Amino acid sequence: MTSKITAKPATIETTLNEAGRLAALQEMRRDPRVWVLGEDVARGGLWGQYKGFLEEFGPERVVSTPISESTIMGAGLGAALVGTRPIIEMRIFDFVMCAMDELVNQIAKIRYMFGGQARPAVVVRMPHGMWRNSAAQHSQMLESWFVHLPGVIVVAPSSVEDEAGLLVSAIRSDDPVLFFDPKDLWPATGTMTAGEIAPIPFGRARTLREGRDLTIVTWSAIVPKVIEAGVTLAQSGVDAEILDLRTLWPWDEAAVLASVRKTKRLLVVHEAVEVGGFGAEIVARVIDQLGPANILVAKRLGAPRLPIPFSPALENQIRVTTDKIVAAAKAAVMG
Amino acid sequence: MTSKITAKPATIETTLNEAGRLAALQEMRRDPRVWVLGEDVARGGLWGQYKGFLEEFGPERVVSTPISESTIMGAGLGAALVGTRPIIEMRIFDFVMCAMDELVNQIAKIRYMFGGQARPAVVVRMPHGMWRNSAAQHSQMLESWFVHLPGVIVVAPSSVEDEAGLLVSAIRSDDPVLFFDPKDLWPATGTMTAGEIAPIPFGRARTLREGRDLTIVTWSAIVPKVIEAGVTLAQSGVDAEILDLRTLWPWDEAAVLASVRKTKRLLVVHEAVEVGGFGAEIVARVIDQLGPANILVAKRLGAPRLPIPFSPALENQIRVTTDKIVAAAKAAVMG
Amino acid sequence: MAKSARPKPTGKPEPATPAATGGHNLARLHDLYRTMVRIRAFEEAALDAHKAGDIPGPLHVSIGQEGVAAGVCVNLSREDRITSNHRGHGHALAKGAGADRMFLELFGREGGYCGGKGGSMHIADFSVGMLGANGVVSGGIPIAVGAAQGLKLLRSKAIAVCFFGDGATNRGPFLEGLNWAALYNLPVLFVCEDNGVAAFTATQTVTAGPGVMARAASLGVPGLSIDGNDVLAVDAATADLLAAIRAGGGPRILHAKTYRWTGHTSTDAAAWRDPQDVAAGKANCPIARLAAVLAERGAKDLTAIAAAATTEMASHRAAAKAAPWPQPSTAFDDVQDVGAVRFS
Amino acid sequence: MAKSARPKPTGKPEPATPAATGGHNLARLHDLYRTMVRIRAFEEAALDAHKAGDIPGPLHVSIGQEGVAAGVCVNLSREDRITSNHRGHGHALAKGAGADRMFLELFGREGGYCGGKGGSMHIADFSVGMLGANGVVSGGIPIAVGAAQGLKLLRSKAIAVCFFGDGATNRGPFLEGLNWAALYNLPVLFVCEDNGVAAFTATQTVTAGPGVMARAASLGVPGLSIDGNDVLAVDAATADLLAAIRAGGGPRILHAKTYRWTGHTSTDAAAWRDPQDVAAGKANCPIARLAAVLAERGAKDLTAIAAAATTEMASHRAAAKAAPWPQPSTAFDDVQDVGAVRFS
Ligand SMILES: Cc1ncc(C[n+]2csc(CCOP(=O)(O)OP(=O)(O)O)c2C)c(N)n1
Ligand SMILES: Cc1ncc(C[n+]2csc(CCOP(=O)(O)OP(=O)(O)O)c2C)c(N)n1
Ligand SMILES: [Mg+2]
Ligand SMILES: [Mg+2]
Repeated sequence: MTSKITAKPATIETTLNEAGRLAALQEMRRDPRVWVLGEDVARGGLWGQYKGFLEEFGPERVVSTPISESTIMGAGLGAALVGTRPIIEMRIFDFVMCAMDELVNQIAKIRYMFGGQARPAVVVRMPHGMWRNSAAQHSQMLESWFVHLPGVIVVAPSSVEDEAGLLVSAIRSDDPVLFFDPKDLWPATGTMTAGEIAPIPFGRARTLREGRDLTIVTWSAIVPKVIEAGVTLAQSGVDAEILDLRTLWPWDEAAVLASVRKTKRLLVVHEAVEVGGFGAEIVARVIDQLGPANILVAKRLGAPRLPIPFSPALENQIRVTTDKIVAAAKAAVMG
Repeated sequence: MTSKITAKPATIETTLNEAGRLAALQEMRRDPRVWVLGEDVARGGLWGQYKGFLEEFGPERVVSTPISESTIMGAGLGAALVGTRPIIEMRIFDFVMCAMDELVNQIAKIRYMFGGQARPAVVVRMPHGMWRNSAAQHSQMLESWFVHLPGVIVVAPSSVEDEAGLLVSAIRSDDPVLFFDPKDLWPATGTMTAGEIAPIPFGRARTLREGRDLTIVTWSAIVPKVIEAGVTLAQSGVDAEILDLRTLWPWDEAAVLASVRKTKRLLVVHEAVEVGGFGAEIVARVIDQLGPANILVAKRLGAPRLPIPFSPALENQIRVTTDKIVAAAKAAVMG
Repeated sequence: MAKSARPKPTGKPEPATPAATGGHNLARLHDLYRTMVRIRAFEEAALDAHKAGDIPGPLHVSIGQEGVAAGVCVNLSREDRITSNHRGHGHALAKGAGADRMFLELFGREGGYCGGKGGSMHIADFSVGMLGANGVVSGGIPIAVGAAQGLKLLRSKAIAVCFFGDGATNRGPFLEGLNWAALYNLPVLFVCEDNGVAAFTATQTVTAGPGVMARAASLGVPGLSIDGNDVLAVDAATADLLAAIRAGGGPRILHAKTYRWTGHTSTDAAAWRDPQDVAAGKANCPIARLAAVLAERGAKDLTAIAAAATTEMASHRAAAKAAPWPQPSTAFDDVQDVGAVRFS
Repeated sequence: MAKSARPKPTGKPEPATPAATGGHNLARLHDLYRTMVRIRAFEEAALDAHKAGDIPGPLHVSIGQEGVAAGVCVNLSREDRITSNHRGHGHALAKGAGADRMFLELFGREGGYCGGKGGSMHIADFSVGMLGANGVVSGGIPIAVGAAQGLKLLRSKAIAVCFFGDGATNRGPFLEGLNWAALYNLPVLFVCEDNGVAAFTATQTVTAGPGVMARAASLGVPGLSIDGNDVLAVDAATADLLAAIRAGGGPRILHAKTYRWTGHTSTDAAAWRDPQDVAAGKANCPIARLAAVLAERGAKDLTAIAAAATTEMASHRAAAKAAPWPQPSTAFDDVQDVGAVRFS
């Protein structure tokens, strides 16, 4: 979908996919050191996120690569070390597993290991999450892993505006940024400011709804469902405050603490497996900072510890749904 | 060190490394389908864990491989699918990053994806942890990642007896087992029962010390320091209960809950980075199950979110030490 | 539910004569023909069902490539193992998997090969030695190599065959797996199904050097490069290579040049391809080519065989559509024995 | 702290004449000699310091392999980049890194190249184009390839050189990296330092096929295979290959056969090796061989050069031992700008 100017001149309505495209486009126009490499990017990328880039920037800055994930990641790093600023497009997050040495042992550690000499200014884009029955090898969410990995920034937007503004920040960042595009939300629409896309700073949550009864902390592709649940909850008299973290490292601990101080109830909702997910860190940190005595409930809602099944009948069963969010929130408020 | 029979005929005193060697030896003698593959294993392995195996079992069952981590992992899986039971020796955990597709996308998911047809009965041995100033690429602890990964069992022993008994269980398991040998403890000594090594079931914690004042939950290479801290704490009047989880998935939630119900204070101590570590899951789960109202303190002590530095002066600075454990436990009891 | 007509596993494969394809006995030619038209009919029905919205998720069909699956697998016994890739329906059918259970799996229904957990990209039938499709490019290479190593350790006579595309030759596992197989002298046949494209990119635009056979040779794996749309050439070359492998000669590679009629996935129109190339590719249909050979040898039943295949697949498709969804609770089965969770 | 004698970066490298090594001018022979004896002296001092307990962690020295580092790097300018592996001291020294700061790093002291965070396996000096050693076998391959791609994009005249061992040719990144470099016609020289062993295993026992040059050729990367203990041959071959690369001819590979005198790490006695092989390897010392050439050409100062190197390294070693430890708080520096933590 091409972006179209709406009545209000200051904003445009567009898709999340297009928002990302516009952000990358703007940055590649601004800075000739920025380039993109990955499979099929010269044809616009698997998702069309780079449509028209080849025509504008040529094959040296829009590099369609072989199916060589280790080298896509590692070459991106090498190119950063000589002063370019690569956008490393990984197509689908699961394939990053083919490039983990380059990401975990090299990109994340190289600045530290070399005492600050290296600046791996790369953005690694890794569209992730459950998506139209793609089964276990094309649907994983492992964003919590990278919060545990020193040396990287972890970004997981859920809205048109955040996709654009956070991608601009990611491309301008001198730190390596792991950018989890929410692939199920590519076609989701929303508005963003027209004209120059301003960078959105990392580590600031967005309050999607203010409320007094409980704090729901969430991020990435599940956010629209949480918003929906918020409306349903309001109808049954539960006034939820909803925070979209937007970045998981750094994360907006202050905003979460402030909200939980007010509501005394915390529910973390994420699409990933609950066990060992980032929800655990949030709960542990909130308990640590506020003390158990100052909290009534601290719960998580995530997927059960299962690979993602293919069949709609099974996928729906294990997905976090709006109903489950509503139920968990109600239980938290009763508890 | 060779094991030597001690005065008590029923036990032997030996090293953790030798305990692992004896366990693998016993199982390879018992079951001809068991074999081992990895770099240098025909020469006894990097750590001597397979000393004498080549001589006894020959080069078909003790396979020294090229430096091809992806294939070490993936070939192990393939061989399991036709009914053999490979021990996949990964040398040092960090190199597993070169084999993550095979581990994460294949081994962990294959049984589920294929509706139960595949039984990936592999043991992946991955000696991990900080170890004599080996810096960022040879010291990582990412065991919490795999708790978040459906389809695998996660084992992290800390004692001679557990290394042996849990390795026997791992080799006999039809599930894939990720076995984190605590490499800094290879030379640590301890006693184990002489003769046949009995399997130790997964998911049972070992109580290393009973106490009333707080519950310390821990595992892997840090355990001896926690034990030491327990003694120091006792001297200053703090009576700590210490649980060594031994396996992280499944983990002994019942034992932890029972202990925290008694002490009302929880401190999780691990060598890995605190942020996003398995300590977060334990805290979140305990809070979830017991309710914040029934707990006075729930804290974690892990490493700061940094790659591991090389210099002793820096490594010591970021390590979890006995002193830090004592201080954290005291703070928890005061708090 | 219609019963699936599985090709009989050819226990002791009859060696084919490479030069004189006329030397093939008529029954074998018919076998090859039937396998190819069944694959074609399966893929066409699947494509149609996907368009109709009955098959969820991505679908990769192998229309135009049937000669490779058929010509290779006719040489295998049930005990031999294969691994496949994301475009694996043909491999599974040729190895003897049931089209009925495959359709159920594609539809995500109860009774499918993976109980609905896998779908198109993860079809497996261990009972006929089909060790699974794979959603990761090159994913099947180390698995096949390991299977061969395990079979050798168990003193089995069976061998392993590894199907992958041209795109897979640019990933590391290709080097590692071939070196490994040659090193341990493993009974494995690598089959590179070279349709010239990898997703939306022409493979030659991302591949340096003289090609897959040179790469394989440099890793100690010899083999044959053939026209993959000539199923008799595939059959003959496979027979030769397998004879060497079964005689303990170590791994071999078969490079089969072929053509994919459709886009990468069922929703990809592949509009970027040169229409002339597409036309030429389609004109070189492996089924039509074998039909010509058979017609020359007097076969009269080809239309009937093709019609039977179409009918068979239509009935499997209908059965799948009518089949129940898997019980939701089965989502919790088959994760692991110890440490499994049960909640939702 | 003693000042380190860095070899002057040879801005416009003088082309060597491959055939007639006598064609080398005497100054260049001296340069090569000095570099080699400095590496030897560095490694011996480091080995001794490790035995004395002053260097913590694992230590991999390159005694016997000096000819490769010296012969390659004499052809590089400061702007050219190199990546290295776990056995990288020689590469760093030859590229112009300071032995003083290297010793400080090995000892884990303040002022070391990585502020004590890296140690032996992670020495880097970006100011002279040394992009770092690597603790992961093959880890430097994609980095070098990417550096070359970045340099090309920036229209720099600099090139990249990638040092790795024979063991690295069995990992996937070798295939991926060479294909990639050839594909994009990148200015990168791959240098395979082939000492015949990988850790505790003879490489030929885990490597199939005709060898590294055939693998490279199959990926579109031509090159030269030479005696790595003949530093003049290394110099000449490198000059030839770099001329082709700098002329826009794309990547090249240099295969240098050499010998490692010691075990894998400083604590490995390598007792499994055939004593005759070891003796033969040591007899074929690259330093002694160049010394013979120089002596023939009338050079009289070789002992003095060697003695100076020993003295220099002894003084760096002593300075490192006397140097302060890094401030503990620096452990928290240089993780990342945003989201950095500060506590302990
Ligand atoms: C490691 C990995 N990278 C990328 C993909 C996405 N992908 C799926 S199929 C494909 C192209 C494969 O080409 P080829 O191997 O030639 O098979 P073909 O589709 O032509 O049959 C790609 C890039 C993937 N599945 N796995
Ligand atoms: C991916 C990976 N696997 C294994 C190791 C352990 N290791 C370190 S050096 C080495 C041998 C390398 O041999 P080679 O590349 O020939 O270099 P050499 O030591 O002979 O100089 C091994 C196996 C490692 N560092 N990285
Ligand atoms: Mg293809
Ligand atoms: Mg070597």
